[in-house]
Amino acid sequence: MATAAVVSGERESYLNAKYGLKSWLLTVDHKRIALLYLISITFFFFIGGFFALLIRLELLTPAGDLVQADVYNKLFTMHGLVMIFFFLIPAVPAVLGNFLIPLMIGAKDLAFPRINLLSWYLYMVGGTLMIYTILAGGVDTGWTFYTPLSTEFLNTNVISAALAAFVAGFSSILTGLNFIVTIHRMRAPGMTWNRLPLFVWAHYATSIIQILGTPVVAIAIVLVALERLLHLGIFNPALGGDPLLFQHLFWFYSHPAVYIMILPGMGIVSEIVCCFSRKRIFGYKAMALAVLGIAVIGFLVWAHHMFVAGISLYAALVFSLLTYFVGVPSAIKVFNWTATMYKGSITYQTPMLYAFAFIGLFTIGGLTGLFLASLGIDVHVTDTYFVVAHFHYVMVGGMVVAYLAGMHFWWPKISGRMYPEGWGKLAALLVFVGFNLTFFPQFVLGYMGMPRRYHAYPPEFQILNVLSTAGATILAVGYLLPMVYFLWSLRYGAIAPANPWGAAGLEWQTTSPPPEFNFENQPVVTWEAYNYDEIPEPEEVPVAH
Amino acid sequence: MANHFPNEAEATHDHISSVGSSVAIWLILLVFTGLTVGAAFIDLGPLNTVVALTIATIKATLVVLFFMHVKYTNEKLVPLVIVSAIFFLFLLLGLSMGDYATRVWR
Amino acid sequence: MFQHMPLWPDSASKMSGHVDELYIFMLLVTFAMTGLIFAGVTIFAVKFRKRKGRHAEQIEGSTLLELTWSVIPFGVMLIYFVWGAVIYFRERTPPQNTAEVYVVAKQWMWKLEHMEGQREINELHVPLGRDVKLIMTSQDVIHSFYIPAFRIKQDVLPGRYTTMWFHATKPGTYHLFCAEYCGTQHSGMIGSIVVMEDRDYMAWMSGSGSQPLAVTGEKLFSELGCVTCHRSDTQGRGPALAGVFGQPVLLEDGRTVTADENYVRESILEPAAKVVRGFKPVMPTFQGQVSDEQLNALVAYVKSLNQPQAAQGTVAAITRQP
Amino acid sequence: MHTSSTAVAENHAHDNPALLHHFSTEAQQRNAASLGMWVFLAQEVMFFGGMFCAYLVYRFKYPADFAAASKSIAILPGAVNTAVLICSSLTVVLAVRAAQLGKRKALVAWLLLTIFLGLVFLGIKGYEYHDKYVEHHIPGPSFHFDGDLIDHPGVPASQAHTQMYFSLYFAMTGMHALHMIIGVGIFAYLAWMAWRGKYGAEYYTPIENSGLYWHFVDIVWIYLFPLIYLIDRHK
Repeated sequence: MATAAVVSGERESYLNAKYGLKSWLLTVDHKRIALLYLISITFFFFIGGFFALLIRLELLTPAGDLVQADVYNKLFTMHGLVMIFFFLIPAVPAVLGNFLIPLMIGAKDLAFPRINLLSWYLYMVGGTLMIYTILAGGVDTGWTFYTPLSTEFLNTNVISAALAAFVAGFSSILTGLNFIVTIHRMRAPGMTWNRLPLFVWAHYATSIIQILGTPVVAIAIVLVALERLLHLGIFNPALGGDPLLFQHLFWFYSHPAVYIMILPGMGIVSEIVCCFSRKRIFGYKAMALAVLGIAVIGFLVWAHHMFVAGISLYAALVFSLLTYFVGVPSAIKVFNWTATMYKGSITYQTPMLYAFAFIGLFTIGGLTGLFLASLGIDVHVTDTYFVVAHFHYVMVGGMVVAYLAGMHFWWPKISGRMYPEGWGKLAALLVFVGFNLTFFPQFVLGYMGMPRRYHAYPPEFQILNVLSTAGATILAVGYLLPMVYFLWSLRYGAIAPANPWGAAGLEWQTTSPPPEFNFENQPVVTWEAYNYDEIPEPEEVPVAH
Repeated sequence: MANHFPNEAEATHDHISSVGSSVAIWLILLVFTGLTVGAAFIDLGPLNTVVALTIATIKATLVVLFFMHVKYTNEKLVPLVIVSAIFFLFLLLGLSMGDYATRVWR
Repeated sequence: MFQHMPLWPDSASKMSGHVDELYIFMLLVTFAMTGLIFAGVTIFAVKFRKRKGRHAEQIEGSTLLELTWSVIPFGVMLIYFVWGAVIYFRERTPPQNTAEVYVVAKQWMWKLEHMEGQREINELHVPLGRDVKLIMTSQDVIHSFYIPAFRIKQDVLPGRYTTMWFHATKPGTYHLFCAEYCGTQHSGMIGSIVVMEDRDYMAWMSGSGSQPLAVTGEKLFSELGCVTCHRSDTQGRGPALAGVFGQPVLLEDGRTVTADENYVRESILEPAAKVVRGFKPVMPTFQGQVSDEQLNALVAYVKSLNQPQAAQGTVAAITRQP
Repeated sequence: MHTSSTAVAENHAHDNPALLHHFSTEAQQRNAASLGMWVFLAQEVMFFGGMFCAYLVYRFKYPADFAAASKSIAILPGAVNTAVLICSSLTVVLAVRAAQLGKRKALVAWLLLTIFLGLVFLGIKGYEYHDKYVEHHIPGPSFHFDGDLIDHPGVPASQAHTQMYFSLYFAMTGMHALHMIIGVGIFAYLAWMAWRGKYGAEYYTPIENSGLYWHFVDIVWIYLFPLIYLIDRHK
């Protein structure tokens, strides 16, 4: 980061307000904490991605010949744990949310800056435990920690992995708490609820899930660890326990956790679609209500992960029906984004390309989710590659693509530099193509019946698996490129103006990068969100040379 | 409103509870504790659990309203937070138990 | 090309056709919806691209449109729900008079035992055109019995029975997978389901000299001393078991349970848990004294008591009834 | 709670040293701290909720064994502890009141009394845990439960299911006791700070928020007491 501070040294900003390692590690500035998160999250993303590549390489051939079965099991377990708890859940909220929410609502900082720093340290403690777990030989429970396998039948590092998830969970809870209080208490004069950017609404809904869902999985994970240590029997059928209780507690959080991952992404896409269409969002109220609706209804559907697990027939019917209710607000979001483009004045900058990709991939991810909500289909395709494909369409096609969209959109604000547009477009294309090639064949594999978490598989599944692995390599290049050109832009990128895209929103009214306390003068808001009719289009977006 | 920070004018902390009312609530809580212990020894059939939980809920409500000053707050948000916590707790308990209660084999 | 790269799984049971029909319906809807969105995004992106002299036209939204694209998808989703629920309901309610196979899963193999006493490992022979019910339990962790060609799957749990049933319609050999991650050799916990014409099946059946499961159970029943209390008259200290299976049982605490496989199993392992009204909870537990296979045999025996012929020890014949 | 306990003196021109730089008014800061605490408590509700859910499920599955196990627990220490906690809630209320009125010594005294009551609770809890140890009621290899089913004298309760009860007993009361210990620690810190005159009528947010936390812990016990001690006690 020293580079960034030196480079943009001429302009006063949060980056060069203070110097030295201490000024970063003990900072309470939400923008600096966001950068700390950005670095640590990127680190974990590439660790999780490395595991993913090894998984895909192993699956190139039907026989389990690259790694042993136990190693393979560790790979997919740690891929899941790292990606979910250390990338997907914190990524958008802790990096972009942290950086942008105070700016978007016209506040100097989050309500509790030191708790914000504590969140990052908790994340790092959890992350260290995760790294320890990996280095100490890994863990092979699957990220779901299903009992009694995790409690009685494995002798890998389950406890340290559980603790890692537990601590990271509290980091997430505190982030959510900070956002809720900030959005309620720190809005600038005139920033009423009806004027909040949808990005903020999305984070508000996300925070509700983080606060009310995470503790339940935390206690479930604690009980798993205790059960391993003391053999309490709470989830052990040999002692009268019910393994399905663990699944209930686990999915009570872990299904809504999917919405922790995707809702902030939806917030990003709303901002970007409006900006590059020069339009108000189509149906602001519906969009805001939809994210809240998804967050709340998301709590009612968890047992759809358990349709073949041995739950009651009636419970299965109820949870299946409730699951469809989530479909409605999701459909509204997709249609409204599309409708927002209608009669716009659309340009195709990199963030917008990612937003297009998001709309398409999220549509596929959402529609295939409806297959899984349907009991008769779910019985066949649950625990197969169909599920793997579905949730990667939502998590990677949705959330990661949205994250990249957001990183490109706000990179000028964060770093004060423009990234090279051509390379950006190329990376977006690679991500889109690579992603579809990786995961689309998995839908077919799933319906054919290839179970997930299989180290070796029958030969008739090979060709589709080869396609998938080929896609994964393209995807990997698509992910490495932005990493490279973002770093490059820190030194060589064109200096970003305050508002390179001509975007609405308070964050664009301060300098790029913003000063330490965000605004020179306390902003007072007198306009609705996305007032693109009042904002001139940018003359020329500065490009890197 | 437009030129003020949200909630700037509202102050939630101005209530100072009187010693008398606090002691009164304290006494009621002790009495209810005695009641619940006493009721536990009387056979009311399935009502025993209902009575015990009702008394617990009354006690908890008293603590929330008076000791935690919720009764005196002019802030609508705090009750909303409490209600949503209880609502989601009941979702967890209710929907999980819904599965157990309707299984053919329990 | 498609010989080496099939894109559609075998369809070999009564249920698989129904699942495929719903799946195809959903695929069509999905293609239509995805096409709509992709077309919308593409057309708008091209038609309304930035041009000199043209400005974006601000639109606040339209409640009518929003209602349309909430209500119509929801209607379609309700079709998904009802259709899927009907299939699921049929999958979860086995018909009467099925052939029964007891399944014991353990890391990392499937142990299967037919009513007639034949035992198999990782391979299950079943007759064509007959209803077959699997009564499954696990010795260790959660497994999942998955036959893609039949489109059915059911988790197999330790400490209780789960059941599933199917009706094979096409002779052949099909994959059997463990679908719930169960430890190191999870992907090795595979096998095959061999669907045979009735004649071949009978021949295969008679090939081994094993005795019917219920007969094994009957022997165990007397060896373990069950017979001293559970006498066939009503004078025993325990309830008489003839005709009990599948019937509702009134319990001491006023509840009523159905005497299914799980109830019989629990009554052997946890006798005090659900005591029949009119009896004292005096039965000792057999936890740790009987294996899962022996439990299966006992359950099969208790079931066989529902049939009048059972007394003559001709249980094997019963299961062959169509 | 953490943020407001000390002031960062940089870059603000406010008069009150307790007002942090990113807030514009004291009311805004207090409202934020209060809301933060309530949201934190909502999180706590769900944290305990997971265990309550487990309790509910197993009590539903094994009512007779749970009743037998519950009856083996002496009711008196539990009832006394309930009373002790209720008393400590009162002392917390009075501590907050003393802070609001700016009475430093009274504030310190009430806080110390609260700490004392908290320690009494933990002491009694420890005594009960010791009882369980002596009776071999601690889940694990040495666990042994002698009691009979209440409705059927002479018929022993299930070892596995009574152990389940005690597993939940220790998980729930243990997690509650951990919260008590944290609470006592916080109050010890606050008492020290109060003695140094840190809090007064102008600024008492930490006292108030810690009080909320303490009352919440009290409420958890108000539910744990009947659920653990009083099930089918009449039989």
